[in-house]
Amino acid sequence: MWRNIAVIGVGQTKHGIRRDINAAEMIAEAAWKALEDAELGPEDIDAIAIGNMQGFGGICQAELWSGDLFAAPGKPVLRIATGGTTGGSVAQCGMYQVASGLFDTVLAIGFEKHSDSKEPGATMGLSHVGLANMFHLLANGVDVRTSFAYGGGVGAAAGVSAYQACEYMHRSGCKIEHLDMVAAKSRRNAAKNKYAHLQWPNCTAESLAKHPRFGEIVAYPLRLGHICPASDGASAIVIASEEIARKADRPAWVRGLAACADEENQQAENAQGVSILDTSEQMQCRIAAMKAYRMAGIKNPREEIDVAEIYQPFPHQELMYSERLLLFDDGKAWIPLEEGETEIDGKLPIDPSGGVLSTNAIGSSAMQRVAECALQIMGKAEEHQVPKDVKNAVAHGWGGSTNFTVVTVLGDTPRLRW
Amino acid sequence: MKILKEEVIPVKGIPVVAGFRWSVGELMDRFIKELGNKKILGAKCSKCNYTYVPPRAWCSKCSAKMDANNLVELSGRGVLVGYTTAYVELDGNGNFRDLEKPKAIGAIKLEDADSTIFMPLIDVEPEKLKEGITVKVVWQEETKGQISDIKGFKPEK
Amino acid sequence: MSKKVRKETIAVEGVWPVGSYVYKAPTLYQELLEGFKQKKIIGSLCTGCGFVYVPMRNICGRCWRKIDARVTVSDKGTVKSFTLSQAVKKGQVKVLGMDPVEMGWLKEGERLIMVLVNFDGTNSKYTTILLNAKPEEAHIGMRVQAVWKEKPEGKLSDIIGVEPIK
Amino acid sequence: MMREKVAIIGYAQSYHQANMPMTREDMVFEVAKEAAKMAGIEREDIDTVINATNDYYEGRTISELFLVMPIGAYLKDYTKVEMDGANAVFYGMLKILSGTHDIALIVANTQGSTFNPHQISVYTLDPTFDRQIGVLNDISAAAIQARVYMNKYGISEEEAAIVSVKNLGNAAKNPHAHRRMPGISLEEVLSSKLYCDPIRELTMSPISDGAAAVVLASEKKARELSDCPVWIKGVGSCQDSYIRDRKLYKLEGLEAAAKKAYQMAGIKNPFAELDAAEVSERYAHEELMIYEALGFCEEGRGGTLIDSCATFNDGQLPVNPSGGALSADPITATGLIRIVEATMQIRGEAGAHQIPGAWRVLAHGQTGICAQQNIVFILGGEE
Repeated sequence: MWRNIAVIGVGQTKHGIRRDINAAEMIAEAAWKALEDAELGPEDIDAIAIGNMQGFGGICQAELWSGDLFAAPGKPVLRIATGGTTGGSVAQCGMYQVASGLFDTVLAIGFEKHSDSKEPGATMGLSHVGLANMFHLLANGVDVRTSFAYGGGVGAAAGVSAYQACEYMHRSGCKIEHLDMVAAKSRRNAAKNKYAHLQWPNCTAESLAKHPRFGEIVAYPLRLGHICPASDGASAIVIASEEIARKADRPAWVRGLAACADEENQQAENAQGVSILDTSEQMQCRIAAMKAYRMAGIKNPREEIDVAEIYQPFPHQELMYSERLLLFDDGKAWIPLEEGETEIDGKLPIDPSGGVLSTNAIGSSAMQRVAECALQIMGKAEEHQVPKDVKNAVAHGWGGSTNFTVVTVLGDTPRLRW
Repeated sequence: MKILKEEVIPVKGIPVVAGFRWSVGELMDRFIKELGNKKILGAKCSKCNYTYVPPRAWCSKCSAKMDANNLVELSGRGVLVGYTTAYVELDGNGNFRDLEKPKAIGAIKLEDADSTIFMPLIDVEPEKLKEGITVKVVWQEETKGQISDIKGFKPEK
Repeated sequence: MSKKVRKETIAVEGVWPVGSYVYKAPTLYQELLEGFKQKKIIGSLCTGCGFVYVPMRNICGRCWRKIDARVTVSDKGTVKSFTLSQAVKKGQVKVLGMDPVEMGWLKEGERLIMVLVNFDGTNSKYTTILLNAKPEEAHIGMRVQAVWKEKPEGKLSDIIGVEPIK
Repeated sequence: MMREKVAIIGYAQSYHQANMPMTREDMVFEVAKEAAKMAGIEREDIDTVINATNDYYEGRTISELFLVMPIGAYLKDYTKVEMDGANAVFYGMLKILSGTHDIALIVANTQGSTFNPHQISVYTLDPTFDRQIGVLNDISAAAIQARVYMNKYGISEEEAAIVSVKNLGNAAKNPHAHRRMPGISLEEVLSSKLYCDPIRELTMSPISDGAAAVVLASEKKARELSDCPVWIKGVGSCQDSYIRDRKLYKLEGLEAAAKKAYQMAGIKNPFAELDAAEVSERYAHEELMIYEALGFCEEGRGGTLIDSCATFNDGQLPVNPSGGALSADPITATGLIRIVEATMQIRGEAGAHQIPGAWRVLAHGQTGICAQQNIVFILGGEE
């Protein structure tokens, strides 16, 4: 990357069930908050990157309708969508827009409004990922009972994740109790984040496991309390070139960014076979992490990364991805978890915002990871600000059937060019 | 082994639909409810005076925020700025359906408003449509505070 | 977690007819099901990397080439991953608007063991259910073999599931 | 200004047709592979892969999920642009200009046979109002736009129909086109089935299956790999207001996009300086509006320009020698096909529809009802 860029403004709406505003107003709310945070007006924005998963909200290319509410007319707009990674991909699109030199200030927005869907918990949007495959299987005489197995009992990404949790536990030797600990930590942290959806102050692993409803195992080894909610919300960041960012108080500099895709994790188009036998391997995440760290000049991520925001709609993924992001040894992330190292005040805080486990507005989720990292660096995370000087933060996102990864490294100083 | 090639099998779905219920937001909420009182509301930007129908929360021309204070009542009369006659319509499942009786659609600028709305034109002969004629709203016999309260627009005699 | 009273505005409705789409599928499953008639599992072999896919795949992205060779593989394999379905009561959950208990797909309180099986001689995984085993017996690495319907008729349901090799 | 130059070094497009006997996977595999082969690269050389599809057209949420392998994106930097394919080229260009990537593979695909794209156009409307009213879709909106435009400037239905005659006639020479009609007459166009007055079957684009791919490269790589790189001289993109709040008789968004592209490419008089143009006209009258917005003629003179035959293949500025979107419209691929066609013209590889000496060609892509989002590329050969 030939020029330095930085995140200079962050905006988020309150995430949760938002039946009080429409999708366009929700997007605009985040966009204007980000602009206000960056102390810029709409005329200062050169381009816009936006994205969501349109099947969930029932609006195709929502920026065509909603763009008018956040000053999109007259500006180049790029719509990016890559599944769960959408927010991260949109953020990276904004970063490339500035890095290219064609634009100096870019607004990047991710959003999702799940409650606009009639079916509860985004089930239709999720099952729609594999609906064509399911039709194909039905046409070829699949037994209905067997067909449940394709969705892992819960469907699509959640189904893949149930199998993945099982594989990860086998690989690492971690137990359901560790998943409880991750989920409880996330709910606890979320209680300190005013934008988060599921907040449960002082939640403990025991109280979650023994809860009559949340403690129930819905798809082994996942409990109901281990599964992310379907939230409504939008988040936005403003990215600017070095000259503009220098004027900001404490911008979050983009030091490294990478994306990577692997083979589909459970089945291919029309239910063809795939050869990823261990979905907890996550080769694409290792590659993306290595690329991003190399770009950021980070040689020893364990020492140099101060805080990580990991996309973890299911608790094993926080452990698994923290390993794949080279923050812990393969299969050993549950040890620092037990020791409390990943708490807000720990040695390496992971998801101090509560993460995706507590708030999942799909198009916004991976964007929030970047936004939260920026807030930690800017020192504006308020109640969930980690109590140390944050020099480098890593934001992660996964999408597809856990086969897309985006990794963004932000820092308190610009990237050194060589 | 015999290899079958370059043949595809069409896979038809089972009849499922994804349903949606979009929350409309505060201003549209007011707009839709007022339709029950046979009133059409617009939102007038206090900075640039552009008036939106239906109302919206931010002005696209000058980016000013708008709220309930910006709502203005419009007369229900307007000028036809464009029109077409549809001979074919979509049935909602992606099929074209020939219309027995063609439908007229108008692009209408309401009095004191700047937005153009696209509405069915009723009680008109397509040949007699002309730009610039005055049209006025036709309400359903019973208005319930929903979008379908507006039956359409017809030319003012 | 406490329930808060939420501000709500009215909602307007609409649908997306996802069932009205017509997709295109390759003829690969026809070949697989031809084999099923003889209780044989046929996979596709990429001659570039030697990977065998079951169900067949027509493009190998690793080598970025079409796959056209076919091999017959064993119907014995290893469980690579598993999960258990929720024990449901009548009226508790809906799948595409239908109640699985009411439709007779699941017995009340039953927990299906859903497995990903790597058949010997393949590099891919086959999604199916584990029969003749208790949920607590399921584990990764378990040796299993396919349970065939007595008279296969060239349908995916010819493999009812897999069962542990005793 | 651009810090570096970006070139197109390979391209491919499918044989667009109404119902392609090929799965989506095979279709993208073939175009991606062919484009890479033409560029003389292997999968290992590709740095980033960008796909342009739309979940609604494909009928799959995360429509690119299953395309990772066929498209050659295995363990590559990968993303999807959910707009017209020309925007994916724009994104690929941004990545190369950033200095982080050298070679980008762009693939766009849509199979219109999966589901009627006109039905999907309804889903882009304001769900709280226009979608509830139920009269608007892309055809009726275009019909209203056509009426407004034609009445304002006194343009006749015949003048708009000449666009169809020109483009469908041109398509007869293009083996990749879907709707090829040699010797088509004005009467044939004007007597085709009426959808929404004045939009007829032959004055609107067909529903096609199709895909296209291009390989982009940085200047250094392009010179290394290609004898005849086609350079991106200028690009401009712009989103217009929602249909309720914009002028219907003129494409202001396209005008703004074109202005940026011309400025970047140093073009002052597009009509004189361009050798050909490939535009995405979903409706015949739209091409006339595009002429005006691109500055080929003055506002309101689109009809006069087509009457003068200046945009026919033997005219001063041939527009859509390939037949344009009226001849094949696989939605998200359409803009990318325009870029592919422009590249073919510059490289002199367009065969029967080659414009002799085409050295500077414009390509245009659009997204949304009544061309709400527009992107303009100026491509050129070595100066």
